[in-house]
Amino acid sequence: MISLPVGELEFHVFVSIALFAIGAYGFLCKRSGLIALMCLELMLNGVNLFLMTFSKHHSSPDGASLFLFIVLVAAAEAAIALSIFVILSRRFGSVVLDDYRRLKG
Amino acid sequence: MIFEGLRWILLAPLLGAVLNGVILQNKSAKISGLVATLASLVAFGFSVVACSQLSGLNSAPEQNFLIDPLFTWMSSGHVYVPFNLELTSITSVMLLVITGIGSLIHIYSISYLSEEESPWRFFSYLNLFLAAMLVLVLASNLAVVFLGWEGVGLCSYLLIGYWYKKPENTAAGMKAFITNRVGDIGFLIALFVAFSFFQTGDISRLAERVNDYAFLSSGVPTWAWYTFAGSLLWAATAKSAQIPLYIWLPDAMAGPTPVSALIHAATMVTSGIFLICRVWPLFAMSPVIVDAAFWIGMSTAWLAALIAVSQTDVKKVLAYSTVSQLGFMFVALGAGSPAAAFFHVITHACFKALLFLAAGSVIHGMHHKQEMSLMGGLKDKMKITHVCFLIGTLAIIGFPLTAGFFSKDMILAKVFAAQGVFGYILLLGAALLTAAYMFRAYTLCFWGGARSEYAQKAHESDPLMYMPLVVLAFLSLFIGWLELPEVFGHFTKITDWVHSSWYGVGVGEQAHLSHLAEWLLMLITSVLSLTVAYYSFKIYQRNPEFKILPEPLHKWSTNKFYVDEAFELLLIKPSMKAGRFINRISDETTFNGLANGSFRFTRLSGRLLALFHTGSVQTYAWHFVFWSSLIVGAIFLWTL
Amino acid sequence: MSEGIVVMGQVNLFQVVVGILALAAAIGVVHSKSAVSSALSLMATLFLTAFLYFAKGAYFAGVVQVLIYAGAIAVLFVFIVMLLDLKPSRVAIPGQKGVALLAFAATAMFVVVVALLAVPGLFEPGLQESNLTALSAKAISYNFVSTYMLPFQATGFLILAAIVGVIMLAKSVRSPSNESRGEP
Amino acid sequence: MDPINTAMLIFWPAIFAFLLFTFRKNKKAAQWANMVFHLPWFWFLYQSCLLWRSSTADGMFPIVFNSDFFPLLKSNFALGLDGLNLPLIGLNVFLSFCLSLYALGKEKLSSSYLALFALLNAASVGSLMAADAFVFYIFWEAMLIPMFFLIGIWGSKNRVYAALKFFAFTMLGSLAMLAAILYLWVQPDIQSMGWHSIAQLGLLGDGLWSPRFWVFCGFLIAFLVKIPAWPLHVWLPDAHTEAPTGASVILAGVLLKLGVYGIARWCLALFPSIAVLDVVSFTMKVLALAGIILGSYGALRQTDIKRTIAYSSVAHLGFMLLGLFSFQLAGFQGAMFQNIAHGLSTGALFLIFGIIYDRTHTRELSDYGGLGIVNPRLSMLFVLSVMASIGLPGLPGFIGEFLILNGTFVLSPWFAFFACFGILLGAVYMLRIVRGMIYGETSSVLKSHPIKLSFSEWGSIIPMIIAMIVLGFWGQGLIAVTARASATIIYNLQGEILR
Amino acid sequence: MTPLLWSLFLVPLVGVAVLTGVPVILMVERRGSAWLQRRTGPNRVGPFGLLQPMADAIKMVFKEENQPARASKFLFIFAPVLAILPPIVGFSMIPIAQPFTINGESFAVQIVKSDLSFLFLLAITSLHVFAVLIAGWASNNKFSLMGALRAGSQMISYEVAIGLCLVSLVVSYGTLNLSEIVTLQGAGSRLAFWGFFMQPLVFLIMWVSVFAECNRLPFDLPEGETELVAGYHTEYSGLKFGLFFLGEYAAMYLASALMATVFLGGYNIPFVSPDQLVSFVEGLGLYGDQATWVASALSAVSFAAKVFFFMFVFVWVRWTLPRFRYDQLVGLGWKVLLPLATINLIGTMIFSFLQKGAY
Repeated sequence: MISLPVGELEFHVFVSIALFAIGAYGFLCKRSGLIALMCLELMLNGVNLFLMTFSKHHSSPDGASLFLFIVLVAAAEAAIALSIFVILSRRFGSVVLDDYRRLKG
Repeated sequence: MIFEGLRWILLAPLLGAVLNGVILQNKSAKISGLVATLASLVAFGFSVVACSQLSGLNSAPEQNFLIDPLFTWMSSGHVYVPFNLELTSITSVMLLVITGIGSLIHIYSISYLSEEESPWRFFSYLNLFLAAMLVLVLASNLAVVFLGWEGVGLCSYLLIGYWYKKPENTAAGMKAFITNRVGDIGFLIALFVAFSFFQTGDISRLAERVNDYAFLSSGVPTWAWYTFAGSLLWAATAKSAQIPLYIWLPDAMAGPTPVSALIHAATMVTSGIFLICRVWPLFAMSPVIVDAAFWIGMSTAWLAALIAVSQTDVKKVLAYSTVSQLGFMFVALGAGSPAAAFFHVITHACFKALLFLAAGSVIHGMHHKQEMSLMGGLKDKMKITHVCFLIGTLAIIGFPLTAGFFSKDMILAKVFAAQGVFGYILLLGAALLTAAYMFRAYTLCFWGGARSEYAQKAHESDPLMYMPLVVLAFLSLFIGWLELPEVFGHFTKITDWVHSSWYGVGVGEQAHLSHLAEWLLMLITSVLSLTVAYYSFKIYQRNPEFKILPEPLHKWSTNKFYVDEAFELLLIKPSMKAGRFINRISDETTFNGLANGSFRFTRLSGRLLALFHTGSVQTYAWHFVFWSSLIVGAIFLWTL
Repeated sequence: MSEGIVVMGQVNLFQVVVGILALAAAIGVVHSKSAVSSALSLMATLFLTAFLYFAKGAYFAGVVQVLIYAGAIAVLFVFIVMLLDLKPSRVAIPGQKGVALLAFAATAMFVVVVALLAVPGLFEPGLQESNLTALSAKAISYNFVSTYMLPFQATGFLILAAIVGVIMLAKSVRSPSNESRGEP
Repeated sequence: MDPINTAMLIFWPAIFAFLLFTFRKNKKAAQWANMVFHLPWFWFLYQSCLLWRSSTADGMFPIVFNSDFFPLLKSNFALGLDGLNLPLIGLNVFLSFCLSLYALGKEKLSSSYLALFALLNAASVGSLMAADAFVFYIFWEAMLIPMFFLIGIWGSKNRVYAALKFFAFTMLGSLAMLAAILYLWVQPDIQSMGWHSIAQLGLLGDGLWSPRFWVFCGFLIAFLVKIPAWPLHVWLPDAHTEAPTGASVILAGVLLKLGVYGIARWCLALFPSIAVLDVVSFTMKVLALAGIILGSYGALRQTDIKRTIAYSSVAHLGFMLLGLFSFQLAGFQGAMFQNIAHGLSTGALFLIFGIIYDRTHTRELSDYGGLGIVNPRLSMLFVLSVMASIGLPGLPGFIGEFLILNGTFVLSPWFAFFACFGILLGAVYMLRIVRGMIYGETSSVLKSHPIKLSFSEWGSIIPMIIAMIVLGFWGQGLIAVTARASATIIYNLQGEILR
Repeated sequence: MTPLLWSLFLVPLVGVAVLTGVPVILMVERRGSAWLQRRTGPNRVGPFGLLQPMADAIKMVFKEENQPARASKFLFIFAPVLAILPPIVGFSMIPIAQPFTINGESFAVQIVKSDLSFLFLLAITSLHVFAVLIAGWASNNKFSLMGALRAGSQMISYEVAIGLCLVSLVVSYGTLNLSEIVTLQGAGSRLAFWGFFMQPLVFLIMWVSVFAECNRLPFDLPEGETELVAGYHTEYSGLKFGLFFLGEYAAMYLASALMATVFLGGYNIPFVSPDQLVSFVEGLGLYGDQATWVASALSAVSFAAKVFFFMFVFVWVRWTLPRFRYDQLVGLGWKVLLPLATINLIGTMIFSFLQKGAY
């Protein structure tokens, strides 16, 4: 395949950082809760990519197993979060996080 | 020599006080008065027995006193205070005076208080006072003396404030108690010095300290001696109403007259001087303090005399005359002769009690009116009181051969011997002033026309009141014979008694005067005082409002030289205000504020922190990211 | 870990293209106007990252990524977005532009620093023998059973709890409808 | 005479506290039961006295009862009995008995009040006898809780504030003590947290700012808050004014004394080398003097009678602090004697005023006047207890103060001199109260509320007054009791001074 | 002929095979359903109506397509593409025939020879849900959205069942590689190793859930003509509808291919192991590479027969069973199949542990 001067490792690290950054940015700035959750998934993916890159770099299965753990946890978390959002949106009529201020208690 | 009888002298009045105060409490003056008088008579009986026992005992000087050990009051570390009673020659005389005059006054007050609604209270306090005075006199340890000392203060407080319905009586009582307390601080300091430096509170052992050279050279700091003597003098000035702390005595007249007679003339006020006489060997160790006593005495005598001259209330006049006479006694002490002072104590007790009781019966007759301006022309309505009052006045101004003459001349002689002519002239002036105001009071009361309807309706008091007057009149005439000056032959009972009570610790007396000097002194004093007396008698018969003192002095003296107001202004008000201010600052604002402040602060900080909980998830996330990156950055920079 | 030469060679075109596409899709998630389009772009990002894994030779990871992430989670998102039938989500909180950039920079710095710090010997050479086997399913599963046994069991329980949680939440969702019919 | 009696001294009140809970319903029975329960308590006290007299152990703090309590904390449930804590325990039992008499027939005092009271007694006796650091701390804290509720529930108007303040202050103080205890517990070579092993603990280092100094300060702060020494006394006036009569009598009679006892036992005896440092002793004397002078000025300022009495106890406790730090046997024994004397006199004052307060429900001095006319006997007792509290000779107050001042005079004459002004000021503010209450015309309040004492109320005051008069003259008996214990403490202290 | 080149050549071959298979099965379905209902199907076009599917295809292509208003244009077009993609890509994993050798070098008749092929297959099928959801959403009408959501939830729940079946199969076979599974099944001449006999319960669960995956009749609620007109692809017409239709049948093919490879021993002719087949062909006179070629061809034919058998079952079931109600459908998925699959999984695990001993 045609290869570019940039080392594979640096590129992948860059991609994962960018992914994470975009996720974080979205999570921090997006008003809608669902989008925030999606950005959360993005952040997790960034981390996964990061892990896989170094797992390959150090060729040790740890990175990959961690990757798997993250995926599992992300799945569980997404399920719960989304059902919560369903209830919240039913209760507050909207998915915008700011409307949930009254949950402050 | 052990003698068990002493304790009964003390227990009798105590029992009387308890009987009257707690158990009987019945309303009639007769019964409670009887119980009280009985108690004081029993005490008098026992003291006579004790004195005879003592005089019979003529062993070596160190042993010639009776001891009655009761129990150890407290003993811890260097403080050992056995509560035992002791009778030396000086105390025996004092004992007789107290119990004797005390019983007379009890009899007198039975009738004086006949129409009171709770006489039992008065009689129980009177008995309590007697007991306290006896403790003061009979105690062998200075701490026990202090017990009597404060006890007497308490009783005077209770008795002055007897008619507690009127607020000024209780105020006077409080004033008396507090001024006494100021003096007590001095006494306490003396006690501490005694216990920590002289290792004992026992008067006899203290006296021995003076001449056991081992102790003297063992490095007791000189300031110890001075503080001991100084604080004792301070205590005496408070109790015997000398210059700085005499203000309570005139106000003490708010109490019933028998009280003034017993306490503020005969017994309590003289206890200061009595105490100094008992510890004279130690006192004499610091000559500066002796001189101080002299000058305090002199200035008090003059000041009191000046005020007495312009007083209109008969009891106030007598009160100031007491202060002035006490000044005389201090002068005698200052001149270095406790014997003279003690002799004047004895004689003064008699004629001042007589004068007070006479004034009391006058007031009783005049339905409790004390203003001399209302009196006048009582000599034919109250014959016996008039005669007794006259004898008292003669005695106090030193009419030849009366008790006052002998004691006052002895003092004048001692002063002349010690301080020379200048001191003698000063004292003579005070004596003349005494003569002036006494005769002024006498003539205003008994001579001239009756100036008010009370004076017209005045009647002689019943026998129970004038009988003690007669006895006292007799005493004030002949008590003087106890101590004759050299000139009339060698009959010096008082000086022997005083010296022998120092457990054999002899202290040199002043040089003796030649016969001629003594005659001269006697002549001058009696002639001058008689002329002054005659002139004032004449003037006041014609013109009751005559002012002896020139105008500015007169106004000052009627207002008692504004001493009370000065005290109030300079001492009491600022210290109270400063105290309240300090307390408000230190307690309310700082510490209380601090405590409450800390409570409020926690609530405030709680509310402040709550602001961070905006409830928006994203702000939390944002904070999380920001701070964690900051920290990680910091760590990173740190590890570089 | 024995010393060895750097195995990871140059990055090939395929990886670059897919990487860039993934990033573009990620930006699509954030900046799309309607929720559905952002959900779909999320699906796209996940799918593309799976390709990245394939390119790296981590097939098992790629398959898992596709199966779980793209296949299940993205579907869930799309499903929920559609279910809730949301109005187009408004633009990011106005006035937060500057803060957003700052946040972006902060997160980037955070991640770089963590990478530099947390992974000592980042650029050390990896193992000698072919690292394909390291990422294979067998290696991962061995690793799971041996060193990571505890987390493995814990994740098991976690997922069980998640299931129970979701059921409970879902039940409450349906409960309003029950009430409407009067059942408890 | 076996040691179980001494342990029963603590557990018996705890037991009858729970028994009292069973009398929930009927208040009368509870009050009578409370009174009756005191009799066995007296018997145990008697037994302990016999045990104490017979014990010839000349050691500092003879351990009387010892059982394995909590090996983990290296502490065992050791109780000691000697001259210092026996009189205080006696006072506690005596005051509590008088208060039980007072409580008969009172409508307000329910069975839970009496039970809490019994718990308070148990805790205070416990901390008096505790010979182990942890046991002492536990009882020390245990005292707070019932007191907090007593003030908090049965107090007068702003009782919650007062209770809270009391609790906060004492709690903060005892935290310092806890820190000290824990520091000791952590020490490597400490065998057990018993009082003796702490005394022998060597290596803590001497001199200023050494660990031993900090441990000493830890203990000292807790006791200073409790005494209360001058700067930390702010809680006392509120606690006293708001507390119900029984609580304020016990607070004045026993709880404050625990501070003094604590310093004697856990500060002076345990760390003599620190106490003797001139910095420490000077500051403590200054605090004591400040307490006396400013306490008296505080009392002068108050219009509320109970607050005046509270401030007066601040002044009296200032005296005791002075006595403790005089390092003289006279001063030390004077302080211990004043403990009992002050307990009796202030206890009597509070009790009498409490009785009057139960009827008139006002504490302002201006509302009162002419009590002498309304109830002469009560006013006589009131004057007597006032005189006792001023320190009139012939009453116990004087003996205590006299010995303290004598002791202080030896080493620091100037402090003794200024302390005497405390006596003077004491007379001033106390007589102001007497004049306001007893003398003068009968005030409207006293006219409208006749003060007729029930038999039980007389029964509660009379024993106290008798105790005061007897103690006034027979003081030597009590001094002899504290002689042996305080002699050893002073011997150590003076040993340290010489070094 | 390198293996890469061969797989490149194989890709269009498989694609064409699948796509031509669709009209055949279409014909079978129309004529079969007619035969089942004792009526004659379409027989006008071409001899015996054989060209009917061709006619449909042409119609599909030239029909006029319309675009619902305000639906997002890109998604509307993208959905059918996404529908056709996963089944075809899925076929790359399936071993179609016995490996044959060219001048000694053996070539496996399987496009992607990865040892995760079975899992990959599952992954790819899970993408099919997207197509349905996007279609439902893009057509911007309530009924299609409802249909899409129903289809989505149905496919997800049955995907879970398939996943668990996959796990138990993997546990019993020990590998995720489909070609290995087929060789395992064909090893002995006995049928004992066929998935059908090893895991009968899994076969049953798999069979039912595969129907649900492809939205075939008992489970074809989303397209339920009666309630939701045509479900998610009501708005589609013309070629896009055709693509959906094609995708659906391709998914059926993939499913039956999967069932064949895993349960009926893939390309193995029953009772004949691959070597026996090769030796049998050599017996016919062909030697060397040609023998393997003919053997693999024969195995491909057996594979096709099995696939065709399953396709027929699809059709057969469609015209016999009535449609499930929605909650019965989802309930069956979660309350029946899932527990059964789990129990089976646990059983297989215990059995394999006892048999093989710990790893």
